[in-house]
Formats: sequence, C-alpha cells, structure tokens
Amino acid sequence: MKVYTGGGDKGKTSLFSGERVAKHSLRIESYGDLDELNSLIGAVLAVLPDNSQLVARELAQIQARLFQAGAWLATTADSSASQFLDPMDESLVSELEGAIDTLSEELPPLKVFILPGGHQSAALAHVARTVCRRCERRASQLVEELEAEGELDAALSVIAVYLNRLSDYLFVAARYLNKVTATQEQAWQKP
Amino acid sequence: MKVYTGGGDKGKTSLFSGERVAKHSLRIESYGDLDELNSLIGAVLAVLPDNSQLVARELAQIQARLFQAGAWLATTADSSASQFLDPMDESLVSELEGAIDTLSEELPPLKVFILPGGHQSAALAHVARTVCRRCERRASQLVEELEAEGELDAALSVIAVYLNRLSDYLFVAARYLNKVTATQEQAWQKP
Amino acid sequence: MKVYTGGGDKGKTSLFSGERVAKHSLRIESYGDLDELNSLIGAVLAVLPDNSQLVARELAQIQARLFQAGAWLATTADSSASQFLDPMDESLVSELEGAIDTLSEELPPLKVFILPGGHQSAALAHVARTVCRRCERRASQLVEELEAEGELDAALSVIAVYLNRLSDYLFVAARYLNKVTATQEQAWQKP
Amino acid sequence: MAETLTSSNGDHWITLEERRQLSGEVFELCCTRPAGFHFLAGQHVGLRIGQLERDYTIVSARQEPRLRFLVEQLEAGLLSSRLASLALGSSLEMGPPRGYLVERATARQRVLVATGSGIAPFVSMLSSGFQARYLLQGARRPDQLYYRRQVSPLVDNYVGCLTAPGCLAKGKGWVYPGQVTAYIDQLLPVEDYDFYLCGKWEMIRQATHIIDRRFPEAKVFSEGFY
Ligand code: B12
Ligand code: B12
Ligand code: B12
Ligand SMILES: C[C@H]1O[C@@H](n2cnc3c(N)ncnc32)[C@H](O)[C@@H]1O
Ligand SMILES: C[C@H]1O[C@@H](n2cnc3c(N)ncnc32)[C@H](O)[C@@H]1O
Ligand SMILES: C[C@H]1O[C@@H](n2cnc3c(N)ncnc32)[C@H](O)[C@@H]1O
Ligand SMILES: [Mg+2]
Ligand SMILES: [Mg+2]
Ligand SMILES: [Mg+2]
Repeated sequence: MKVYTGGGDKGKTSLFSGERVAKHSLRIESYGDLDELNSLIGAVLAVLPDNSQLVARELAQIQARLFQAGAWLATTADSSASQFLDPMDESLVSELEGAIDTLSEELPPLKVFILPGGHQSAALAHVARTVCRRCERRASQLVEELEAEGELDAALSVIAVYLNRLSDYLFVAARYLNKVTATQEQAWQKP
Repeated sequence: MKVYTGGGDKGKTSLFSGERVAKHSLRIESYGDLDELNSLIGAVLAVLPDNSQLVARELAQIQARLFQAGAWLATTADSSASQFLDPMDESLVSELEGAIDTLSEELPPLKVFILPGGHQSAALAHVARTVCRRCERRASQLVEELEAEGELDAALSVIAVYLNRLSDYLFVAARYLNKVTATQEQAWQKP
Repeated sequence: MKVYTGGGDKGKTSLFSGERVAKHSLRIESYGDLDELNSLIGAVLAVLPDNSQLVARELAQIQARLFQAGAWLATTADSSASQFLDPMDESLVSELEGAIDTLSEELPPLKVFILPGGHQSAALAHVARTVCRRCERRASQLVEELEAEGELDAALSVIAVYLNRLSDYLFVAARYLNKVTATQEQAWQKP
Repeated sequence: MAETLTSSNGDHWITLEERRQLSGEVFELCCTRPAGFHFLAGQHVGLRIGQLERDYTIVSARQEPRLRFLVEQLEAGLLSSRLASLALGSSLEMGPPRGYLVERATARQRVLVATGSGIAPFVSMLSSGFQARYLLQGARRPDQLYYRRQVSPLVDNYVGCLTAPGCLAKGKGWVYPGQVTAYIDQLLPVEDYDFYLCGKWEMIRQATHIIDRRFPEAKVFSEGFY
C-alpha cells in the first residue's frame, strides 16, 4: 500500500471540496499548522505521566476534534461537501471550558507569568500551546480574508474560538502536569 | 574561532552565491525552515528505539540530503556558486520512494487517518512530517515566485518534489516505529 | 479565577500599550513565536543532563530575558507603557557573547556543518536554535516595517541582535551538551 | 448525512446470487441487498471472507434491488481469487459504504475519467441519473471497456481510449487511440468543468497535472488505487 500519489508534485493540491489550490494558500497553511499542533499533542501524550488519565482522555478527544476542524478548513463555504462533515458548534467550546475549569480547581491561582517548562510532558504542552496560538493566528487571518470576500462558513469562526480556548486548556494542562509530577513551577522574575 | 560574526545584526545576511538579502526574504525562510526540519529529524534520531537501524540510517541520509538542498536554496540561478554544489536530481526522489515502499511492506494497509502519536520516536516523526510539509509550502511559494521572475533553478523544483515525498516517508516511518515498539496505532474516530 | 477571558474570540487582541490589533498582525506573530521559542527552551531544560548546571542557569536566564523582550514587542514606541518595562540594552548581547565564549572554550573548533542531533537535550537545543532564527526573521521584518513608518523603538533593534546571538548560543550549547554526555557529533558528509 | 451513510449503516451479511464474467480477468458479483441498506452512487464497501477483506465499488444503481460489484482478479489477490470460485448461495460479510467520489452539486459540466476497473463508480452514478458531459474510459483493448454498452448512452459524449497498438477500430467514432490523459491534454475543449477521476494513482497524477495546466479553475475529485 503506497501513500504517495504524486498529484501535488507541481505545487498545487486538492481541497476536500475539490478545488485545486496552491500549497502555500492560506487554507492549506491553516490546516497544515493544525496538523503540526495535532502531532505535538501526540508528543505530549507520548511522555504523559501515569497519574494523569484525565488529561490523556481529554487530549485524545482534542486530537479527534482537530481532525473534525481540519476537514472544515479543507471545505469551501456552500460546497456540497459540507454535508459529509460533522457540525462544528459552540458546544465544542463549552466542552473545553468545562475541562479548563475542572483542571483549574486543582491549581493555585496565578497572577504572574510562569517560565514554560518543568516535567517533560508539561514542557511539551507549553510548546503545543504556542503552536496552537500560531494556528489561531492563521485561522484569524483566514476568517478575515474569507469574510471580506463573503465566503466565510460559520464553522470557521467556531474553530477560531475553539483554538483560543484550546491554548488556555493547554496552559492549564501544563500547570496540572507539573503539579501531578510534583514539579515546582517557576514564576517569571524580573531581572 | 568565534561562531558569531555580527554580520547579520542589521537584518541582512548573505547567500552562498554572495547576494545580501533581508533575513525575512523567502529564500532565507525556506532554508531556515529546512534547518528546523533537519533539527527535528535529529530529535527523532535521539529517541529512536534500538530495533530500527534501517530507519536510523535512512534518517541520517535524509539529514545529509537536506544540507545539500539547503545549499541550493542559498544559491541563485545561474550563479557561478552552483558549480560547487552536488546535483539535485530525480534519483533522490526515487531513493525516497524505494525507502517508503520497503517500510510500507511491513505495515497493514490504511484507509483512514490515524491520530499522530504513539511511541515518542513516532510522535516526533509526525511532528517532523508536519514541519516538512511547512517546508514544502515555503518551497512551493519560492518556486512560484522565482518562476514568475524567470529565475527558477531546476534544482528547486526537485527539492519541492523531494519534500513532498519526504513527508510521506516520515508518515510511513512513524507508523513503522510504532510497529517495532509494539505501540497500538489509533484510527481517527468520528464523534 | 479563569484563564480564559473570551476577549480575543473575534480575532483581535490587546497589546500591553493598549491598542487592539489583529491576532495575525506582525507584532503578535513576533511575540507569539518568541513564546514558542521560550517553550522549546523549557523542553531542553526538561531533559538536560545533570552535569550541565551552567547551561541550566543560562537557559533559565534566557527565558526571563525573552519575557522582557516580549513585553517590549507588546508595547508601541513612545507609549507611556514603556515606563513599566526594564530596559533592553546592548549589555544583554554582551552577556550572551560571554556565555558563548565560555562554552566555546570547551569545544573543538569547527570548520564544517554538523548534523543536528545527538543527546536528546542537544537535539532539542538545535530545534530551539532554528525556532530562534525564525523569531529573528519575524523581528527583522517587524523592525523593517516599523522603521519605514518611523515607529521603531530602539529596544526592538536590540532584540533583533539578541536573537541573532541567541541562535549562536544555542548552537554552541547543543555542541556542549553532546560533549558532556559523551555523544559523538557528526559532521555533514557530502554524498 | 455522514451518519446515515456510515456508522448507523453497519455491517451486513449478503448472499452471492450470480457471477458474470466481463473479461478474462474481470467479473461481476450480484448479491442480495439487505433491507435498509443505503449508499450513494460511487461508494465502495469492504467485502470480507474470514480474515480477508478488500474494498469493492458498488456498480448497481441506487434504486436497484440487488447489489453488484466489479471484481478484478489480481494475480496476488487472495480475496479476488476466493470470490472467483465462491459457490453461488454463499454468504459474504459487507462493511458500511464509504468514499466521497459521489455526486457533488455543481453548476458546471462534468467530465468523468476512468481506467480499468475505475469505471465502477461511474456505472453506478450514471445509471442512478447522474448527468455528465464526457466519459473518458481507458483500457488497452476494446473488450476491457467494461459496461461500455450500458453507460455510453447515458452521457453526452462517450470516448473509449484504447492504448494497444492497432486499436484504431475502423468506423467507430467513439474510439480514441491513446491514453485518457492525452485526450484531456489535446482534445478536450476548454470549458468550465468538474473532473471525476478513478483508476490507478499514476493515471490520476498525470491527469491532475494536465488539468492544473489546461483547466486551472476546475474542481477535481478522485479515488485511486495501486
Ligand atoms: C484535508 C486532508 C488532510 C488534512 C486533515 C484532514 C482532517 N480532517 O483534518 C491533513 C493535513 C491532516 C492530512 C494529512 C494527511 N493526508 Co490527507 N487529505 C485531506 C483531504 C484533502 C480531505 C480529507 C478529509 O478531511 N475528508 C473529510 C473526512 C470527513 O473524511 P473521512 O470520512 O475521514 O474519509 C477520509 C479518510 O478516510 C481519508 N483516507 C482515505 N484513504 C486514506 C489513506 C491514507 C493513507 C490516509 C492517511 C487517509 C485516507 O480520506 C477520506 C476521504 O477524504 C484528502 C483528499 C481529498 N480531496 O479528499 C487527503 C488525503 C486523504 N490525504 C492523503 C495523505 C497521503 C495524507 C498524509 C499521509 C500526508 C502526509 N504525508 O502527511 C497525512 C496523514 C495524516 C494522518 N494523521 O493520518 C491522501 C491519501 C492517499 C491514499 N493512499 O489513499 C489523500 C487522498 C490526498 C491525496 N490524493 O494524496 N490530510
Ligand atoms: C546556507 C548556510 C547555512 C544553512 C544551510 C547550509 C546548507 N547547506 O544546508 C543553514 C541555515 C542550515 C546554516 C546554519 C548555520 N550556519 Co551557516 N551558512 C550558510 C552559508 C550562507 C552557505 C553555506 C553553504 O551551504 N555552503 C555550500 C556548501 C557546499 O559548502 P561546504 O563545502 O559544506 O562548506 C561550507 C561549510 O564548511 C561551512 N563552514 C565553514 N566554516 C564553518 C564554521 C562553522 C561554525 C559552521 C557551522 C560552518 C562552517 O561554510 C562553508 C562554505 O560555505 C554560509 C555563508 C556563506 N556565504 O558561505 C554560512 C556560514 C557557513 N554559517 C555560519 C553559521 C555560524 C551557521 C550556524 C552556526 C548558525 C546558527 N547559529 O544556527 C548554523 C550551523 C548549522 C549546523 N548544523 O552546523 C557561519 C560560520 C561562521 C564561522 N565561524 O566560520 C557562515 C560562514 C555565515 C557567517 N558569515 O556568519 N547555514
Ligand atoms: C504580552 C502578553 C503576553 C506575551 C508575553 C509577555 C512577555 N512579557 O513576554 C505572551 C504571548 C508570552 C503571553 C502569554 C500568555 N498570556 Co498574556 N498577556 C500579555 C499582555 C498583552 C501584556 C503582559 C506584559 O508583558 N506585561 C508587561 C510586564 C512587564 O508586566 P508584569 O509586571 O509582568 O505584569 C503582568 C503579569 O503579571 C501578567 N499577569 C497578571 N495576571 C496574570 C494571570 C495569568 C494567568 C497570567 C499568565 C499572567 C498574568 O499581566 C501583568 C500585566 O501585564 C497582557 C494583557 C495586557 N494588555 O496587559 C496579557 C495577559 C496577561 N495574558 C494572559 C494570558 C491568559 C496568557 C496565557 C495564559 C495565554 C495562553 N493560553 O497561552 C499565556 C501565559 C504564558 C506564561 N508562560 O505564563 C491574560 C491573563 C488573564 C488573567 N486571568 O488574568 C492577559 C491579562 C490577557 C487577557 N486579557 O486575556 N502573554
Ligand atoms: C496573552 C496575550 O497574548 C497575545 N495573544 C493573543 N492571542 C494570541 C495568539 N494567537 N498568538 C500570539 N499571541 C496572542 C495578546 O496580546 C494577549 O493579551
Ligand atoms: C493530505 C492533504 O494535505 C493537503 N496538503 C498537501 N500538501 C500539503 C502541505 N505541504 N502542507 C499542508 N497540507 C498539505 C492536501 O489537501 C492533501 O490532500
Ligand atoms: C548561516 C546562514 O544562515 C542564514 N541566516 C542568517 N540568519 C538567519 C535566520 N534568522 N534564519 C534563517 N537563516 C538565517 C544566512 O545565509 C547565514 O549565512
Ligand atoms: Mg487567547
Ligand atoms: Mg504530499
Ligand atoms: Mg545569525
């Protein structure tokens, strides 16, 4: 079973809705970065401590949601392809907010910046957090561009909000992973 | 012997062919990202399981190829500097296709997306895969820009194809690393 | 106390100096990437070998400096907010140069490229190095843009130089980490 | 939609009722259609005997009472050789319908391109009422243009692209001596199209690159195999 098809060797590729677009077009950038984020979450999962099954389940669920989001990013508004996709609605955002609230309850309140790092899983969660914020920047740019052209699908606005919340989830998860591994968190000290 | 020269402190830097260009010019972006990919492959190598010497050798070979590609990206078309460079021809692409085919034979066929992750080496191979695809997007943009200006060196088109194939190699390598470490691969399940 | 405020759900966010800007604006890109670099340094720290306390201290210091830099990037020139910020001056650059020189003395001189990798901490230091260079490219672009508009704060030029030197520090640190872990460094061999 | 077509449409047992040889290496299986089984024209299902499983495209129309599948007997194909000899009346396990090479709403004309057993989804689509401007069917010899008689009247323009030497069949206006890709490159008039491609990935790769050059605004839907 081969994985390479060669169809993209000349710099264009296909959306799920069929259009041929440049590989460096904004949609492809957007879901390409989402794929990077998804892979980084996989890297967090690979080094997760045993006593964090809750986070393990949540991260796996988030990976599935990112594929759902990726499929929407690969589909132009009003395309008949969207009938095949699972809806992206605000409930996905509340799902994340619930998870943030639950983890936050375990953590001391924070009024300063913390140096990203600590346990390896926490350190990688911080990397994932910042890549998530990069995804959010691309999504925000795509939303702006599509809105200007009157081609914005509502699913994409939800994705942007989801990514905003996801970066907060990853921040809280990083702190939580340090807590359950008894790793001291370091506040940013000015010089 | 100092590694810092200060020559780039004002935002410009040199190509191998001598031109001074902005650090945020597209060529520099392209080989800067390639350097990131190369480093991520180093990170995969650092956590590779013992029973994957074949992949170890292939990744080291790929690292060398990426330097070869980087040198071409640092050289403008028709520059006399290109005489110092090793040719970038289609045989490099076939080299990779052979490697993909060999690894694929060990793997069950796939008809769905898989959640990136698993063994730490596989998880990082997925991260490398997505950074490789980012490199491909930059290369595709550079090729388009240079083509429009009639300044495209054939080596660059080969690099774009090489990167397309490399991301497929890294996908297959990730699956293979999970297999040899007896790590279960997870298919994407829709909600 | 919730970490999510929702204030950025519609694609705009606030600078420290108060302006509301698009999330994909160049300033936000710049400190977003800096945050990614900071997190990657956290990942290096998480896997640092025991016998490299010097590097551990330096990296923690660098993390603090990156927050200092981030605050400046979040502040427009001549804004009254800058009075709250610690100055960014050339002494930060010399601080790094000193660190580079000290580590370099422990290392054999180099006249070739080395394959990024080796010990896990060295491999991640290389990844951090390349992300640092990405930050430098964004900073260089921001400096150019602000200069053209006559809105360049001197702190930002120092940040660009700091990042240039930081990538050299991370290169030397990667080599050093391989040395103290007795990991052989591999020179790039042409095909 | 995604729901009704896959997850809630789980595994079924079907019975082999008839086998029809279409050429030396290709045959059609006719099976019972389970009550309540829905699919979109162009989709495929996994057929299983014991541990062996492979995907086969449904060639029957959506409204047909039986399910028909196109099977190419591959030299190394364990399942296809089992299917070639399976006794009539035997049961087979069938998975849910999958795949997106199906009708997509459009204002544009459609061009369908198939090589070899890649004709299967288009047989189902055309006989289910799908409208298309062109069907380019590629094969080496005329006897490998499976379902040609059934589908050629269902499209505006049918072209059989034959690659074996000496296939310049006299007087047959629908024959083009050459590959489907050459036809797209040289003869297909420039208009607004959506392309549906099915066949080996190598054909899809070449066709896609030609489409990118000649029809840069076109949408391309493809389903490939090796
Ligand atoms: C968008 C997209 C992506 C996105 C994200 C998808 C998402 N939902 O987030 C990203 C960038 C992550 C991606 C990555 C990859 N993709 Co992709 N992707 C697509 C695309 C354009 C649409 C898929 C989709 O979202 N469908 C919507 C959902 C709802 O459909 P679905 O029911 O899950 O069904 C899909 C899967 O079953 C998948 N699928 C079917 N067969 C195979 C085989 C393989 C090997 C894989 C990985 C997937 C796959 O395709 C179905 C239909 O779209 C298709 C091409 C197309 N135009 O359809 C290629 C496509 C499926 N991808 C492909 C490949 C090769 C990959 C990568 C291996 C590339 C790489 N080297 O990194 C990875 C695999 C990632 C993984 N973790 O498994 C190939 C598969 C080729 C093959 N052998 O069949 C396709 C067909 C493109 C092509 N022509 O080359 N992809
Ligand atoms: C393109 C380029 C890169 C590219 C990629 C190169 C590639 N092939 O993929 C990337 C972005 C990866 C890169 C990275 C670095 N580079 Co560089 N790079 C260059 C450049 C522009 C051309 C090199 C090249 O490709 N030559 C073509 C090949 C075929 O030549 P070669 O036979 O292999 O010979 C080269 C090497 O031997 C190398 N070299 C010679 N002495 C030294 C010393 C050191 C310390 C290093 C690392 C390399 C090196 O330069 C030779 C001639 O170009 C040169 C400057 C120039 N204009 O020549 C700088 C240059 C070689 N790089 C330099 C530096 C410092 C680095 C980095 C350490 C920067 C950093 N902090 O990350 C890293 C090291 C990476 C590594 N893994 O070793 C310095 C070396 C300074 C010195 N002390 O001699 C140079 C001279 C630029 C400068 N003036 O500052 N680089
Ligand atoms: C620039 C900025 C960043 C930059 C970098 C800052 C730097 N110096 O490098 C980056 C991108 C790294 C960043 C990241 C984050 N930030 Co921020 N950031 C800001 C911003 C715009 C200015 C902060 C600053 O640099 N102040 C200058 C320095 C000198 O001030 P300071 O004396 O250190 O005091 C600051 C800290 O104490 C901090 N702070 C106060 N309370 C809290 C609470 C929390 C939870 C955190 C993390 C920080 C924090 O804000 C103070 C005043 O600015 C403020 C909003 C604003 N307009 O002020 C948000 C802000 C502080 N950030 C916020 C958040 C949520 C985060 C992240 C958690 C987001 C995420 N999911 O990744 C991370 C945390 C990173 C970490 N390691 O701790 C929130 C805090 C909300 C709250 N509950 O109070 C704010 C208020 C924005 C907002 N309205 O949502 N941020
Ligand atoms: C915490 C601070 O980070 C900035 N901010 C908000 N969203 C992003 C993003 N996607 N990427 C980088 N920075 C961001 C804002 O300035 C916010 O106040
Ligand atoms: C698997 C899918 O990923 C998309 N695709 C193809 N090349 C790239 C790239 N370099 N980066 C991100 N996405 C890409 C296409 O849509 C393809 O079909
Ligand atoms: C070592 C070589 O890397 C290139 N170079 C200099 N600065 C950067 C950067 N920030 N990112 C990527 N490449 C860079 C120049 O060509 C230099 O000579
Ligand atoms: Mg936010
Ligand atoms: Mg590809
Ligand atoms: Mg430099």
